[in-house]
Amino acid sequence: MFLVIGITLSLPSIGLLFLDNASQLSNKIKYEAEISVFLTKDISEDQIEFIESGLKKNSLIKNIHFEPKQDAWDKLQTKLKLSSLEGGISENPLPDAFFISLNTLDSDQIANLINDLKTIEGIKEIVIDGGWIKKLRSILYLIKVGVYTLGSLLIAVLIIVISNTIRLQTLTYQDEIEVSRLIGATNSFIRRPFTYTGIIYGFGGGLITLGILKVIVIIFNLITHRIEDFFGGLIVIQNFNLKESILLIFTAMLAGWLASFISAKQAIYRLEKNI
Amino acid sequence: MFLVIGITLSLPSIGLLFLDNASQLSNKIKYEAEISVFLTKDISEDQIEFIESGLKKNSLIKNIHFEPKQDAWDKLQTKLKLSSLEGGISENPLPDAFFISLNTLDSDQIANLINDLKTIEGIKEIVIDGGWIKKLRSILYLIKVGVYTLGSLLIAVLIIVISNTIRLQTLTYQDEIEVSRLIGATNSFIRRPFTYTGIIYGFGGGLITLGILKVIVIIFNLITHRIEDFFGGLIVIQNFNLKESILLIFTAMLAGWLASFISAKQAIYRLEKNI
Amino acid sequence: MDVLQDINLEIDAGDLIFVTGSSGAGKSTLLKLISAVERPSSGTIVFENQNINFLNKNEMPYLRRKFGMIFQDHKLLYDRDCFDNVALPLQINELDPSDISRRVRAALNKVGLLNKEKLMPITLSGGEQQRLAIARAIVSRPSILIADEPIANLDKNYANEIMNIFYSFHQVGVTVIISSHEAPSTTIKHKEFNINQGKLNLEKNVPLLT
Amino acid sequence: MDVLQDINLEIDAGDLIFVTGSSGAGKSTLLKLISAVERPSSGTIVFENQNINFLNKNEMPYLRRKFGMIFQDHKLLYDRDCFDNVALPLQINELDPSDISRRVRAALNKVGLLNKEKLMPITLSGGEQQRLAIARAIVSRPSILIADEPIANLDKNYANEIMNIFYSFHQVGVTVIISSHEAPSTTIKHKEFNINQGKLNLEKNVPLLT
Ligand SMILES: Nc1ncnc2c1ncn2[C@@H]1O[C@H](COP(=O)(O)OP(=O)(O)OP(=O)(O)O)[C@@H](O)[C@H]1O
Ligand SMILES: Nc1ncnc2c1ncn2[C@@H]1O[C@H](COP(=O)(O)OP(=O)(O)OP(=O)(O)O)[C@@H](O)[C@H]1O
Ligand SMILES: [Mg+2]
Ligand SMILES: [Mg+2]
Repeated sequence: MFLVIGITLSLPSIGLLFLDNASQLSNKIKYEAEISVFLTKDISEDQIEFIESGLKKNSLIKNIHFEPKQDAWDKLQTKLKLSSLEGGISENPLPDAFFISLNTLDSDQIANLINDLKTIEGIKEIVIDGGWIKKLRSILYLIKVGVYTLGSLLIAVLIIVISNTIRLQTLTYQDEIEVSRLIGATNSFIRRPFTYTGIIYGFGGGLITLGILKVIVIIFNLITHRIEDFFGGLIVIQNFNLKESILLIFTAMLAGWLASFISAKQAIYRLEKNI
Repeated sequence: MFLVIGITLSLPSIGLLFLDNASQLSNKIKYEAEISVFLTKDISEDQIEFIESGLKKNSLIKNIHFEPKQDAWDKLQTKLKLSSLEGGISENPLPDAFFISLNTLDSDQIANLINDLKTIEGIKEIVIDGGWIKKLRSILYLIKVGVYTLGSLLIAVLIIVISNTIRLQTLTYQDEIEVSRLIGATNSFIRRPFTYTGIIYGFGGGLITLGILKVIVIIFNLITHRIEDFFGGLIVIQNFNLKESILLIFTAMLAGWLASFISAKQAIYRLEKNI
Repeated sequence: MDVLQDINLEIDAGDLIFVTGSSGAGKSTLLKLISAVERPSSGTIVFENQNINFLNKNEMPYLRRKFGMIFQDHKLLYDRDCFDNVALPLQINELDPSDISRRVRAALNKVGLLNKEKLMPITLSGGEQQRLAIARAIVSRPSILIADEPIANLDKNYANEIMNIFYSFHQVGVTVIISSHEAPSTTIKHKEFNINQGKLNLEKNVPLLT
Repeated sequence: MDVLQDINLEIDAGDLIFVTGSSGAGKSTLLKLISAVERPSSGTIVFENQNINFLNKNEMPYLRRKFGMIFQDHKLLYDRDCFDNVALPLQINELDPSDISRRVRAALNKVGLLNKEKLMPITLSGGEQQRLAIARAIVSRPSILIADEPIANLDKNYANEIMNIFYSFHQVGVTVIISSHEAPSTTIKHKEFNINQGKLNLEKNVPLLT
């Protein structure tokens, strides 16, 4: 029984855990949202400094990275394995650029910012990496929908499973309930052993849930560790902390108490109908 | 009861569905694994044709796409928004290239192929797109592990839930089982109503599972449709086909039969101990 | 069709009452009505100047504790041993464990089952189960003892012993109501009601002889 | 401690047997041993030249179908109505539904419960339940009828009627084994075994008078 509750409870918990981690991840990534500002080719050092100081004053802008055209060219050559190509180009075709991280993801604010920047002399072209952000948010949205669907289905299963179990118990103790009522037991006296059992089920189930989560997080992180290179350590799942763990167990106990209370009440009511 | 079985059964089914779709997706992508063959800058048309015919004979090579340096240059300019940059470069720095899709993902075979290709005159550089494949496979591996973990946990829940329910039933019918045995019922006679119930549970639960899957696939595809631009219609979940649906219901009925058979046997055994 | 019709009876505190009638006459039904286990489809039952029909659910348990009921089908709990079966009414009254075990043993002793306190009721013989049900009814020293065919499963010797237990409770002021098939054979002052075709007749109102 | 010791009895086909003894003597235990409901801790029970102890599980149901058992605690099914309770042994024998309903009604009629066939057993009086159990035992026309205190809950009239049913079965060749507290009062040829302190004594071997 503990195992059923444990397993059932662990599934939405895993979902929550992943969601929690994913939204942390998304927060991390969101603020790395960038726009790229390409400057005109013939821009002077002074002009660049002027633009940079202007950008630094803007509250929407979090971080500025200036990339001289030579650096960009070197990078491109490495990227395309062009460095060793015979007959390389002597002249650098690339412009200087600012890569700017923003404090906001609000598309109106970003559009305004871009319009402002466009008026500045020396700025040739502005590219927003909006697609990438949108894509990521979409994926997270998908995950969120999935987890919530899964979570609510599983919580439904959990409630049904616990109350089914207590119903089984009240059926087994039907005679006991009937006899106790006949010789003058109050309803709360009759309910007491069932609610105790429900709370204990909740507690045991909660403990098992924590155990399952622990194992799954360990396994998951072992796997991601093996392929860490590709994700740069981004996907490391953090388990619930102590406070959250206690909250989980407490919730499970509450659910157990509730389910048993309702089932016991129903069992008593069933008998009351035939007085 | 049907609902519990339905929900419980639908969860690993959703997992399977996604896995099925994901591995189809991965198959699609796997075989688009490419190597890029860059040619020397001063290569002649004849040499290109010679290399192409050589490549076409190789059984490991699935598809060859020749990209003249001009096309590559145009693309790069578009990509980097360089087209309109003042003072563009007159000379194209890029080489001609073959983009080759392979029939294999075996790293030894690919390494051999590359060594062979390197000996051909006119081939300057070979780049394998291995990282991207590896990354994708890793992600799929992760998903797979997740789904299998989830699936096995849920199947455990399913079995426990069904046999719990039947146990509840045998408890409710304990007197009936005892009396039937005492007046000469064979064990199979006693088991019959329980196994029927188990099979019906399985059938009803299976139907509900199909319903849940239908709704979830519709919702999922509605969501992905909204953000389709970013995935190019890649993530469209296909529901089980008729054959798979029938198999699912059949499996559920089998599980129901098995769980009820075992529970009924246990109930009879429990009574047999006190003859 | 109503099982009992036109029933009218008054029981004074301390009475010894016998309810007789053939099988299916309605003895058990009458006893269940008196003890508020069943509600009448019409008519009223008045206990200590209170109409039981109007009693609310929360007061019912406290009313029931005044009754010691012996049911025709015993209603024992087959998942508890004899001791725990008899202890149940005392546990419901939330007595001290030491008090409980003392009084349970006294009750078991009275019905001759002290040596079986650790057995499960299912292993008891039919008559022993009946005696166990009697022990459970008397353990809480109720002011009204209601017994539905308490000696049906017992042989002469035990029947006499058990009846004497009931008489001794009656002697100390307990109201005792007993149903049986046959007219009672006792010299103690008692009333006998006979149920026949749903009608109640006061058969005898036997005064104390001595 | 063994409930029964040194028991040795032989029952011929067609016998009418009474088992008497006080409450807790071991009557029910003996009847359960005879009908293979319980296994003896030592000793053997031979039925039609077969040692029941060595019977395997698959053969047991077919042995049991030869017995019509009336248990002291009735063992009725409280979630089926009277008709279905009596029909159960016939369903187990997989008879035709039309045959079943004819024979069930005949059996219910014999015990005076035909007008209650659609009632649930819980609404029956104690004596009616006992009669229902008797109907279930006789409906499959067993070759051996075993009744554990079948008339304990019945008044004189019904008791006589029921005993006459048993005697009529005995008349047509059925072996009848009945337990009771008191010695039987019948003029029909019968054997009476008395159990006392675990020992079995052949009290009477009454020959047919006439
Ligand atoms: N809920 C009910 N529905 C229908 N009939 C009922 C119900 N309860 C009791 N009866 C009927 O009422 C009649 C009286 O039942 P009761 O148990 O009072 O008889 P009794 O006098 O105790 O008989 P016995 O000596 O056999 O125990 C019976 O015929 C029974 O079938
Ligand atoms: N499984 C068991 N474990 C221990 N004692 C048992 C078991 N089964 C029966 N007994 C004891 O065996 C004795 C005989 O029981 P049995 O039911 O045969 O008596 P009986 O003659 O039918 O009495 P009654 O007339 O009261 O029904 C009783 O004292 C009972 O407690
Ligand atoms: Mg009665
Ligand atoms: Mg007995």
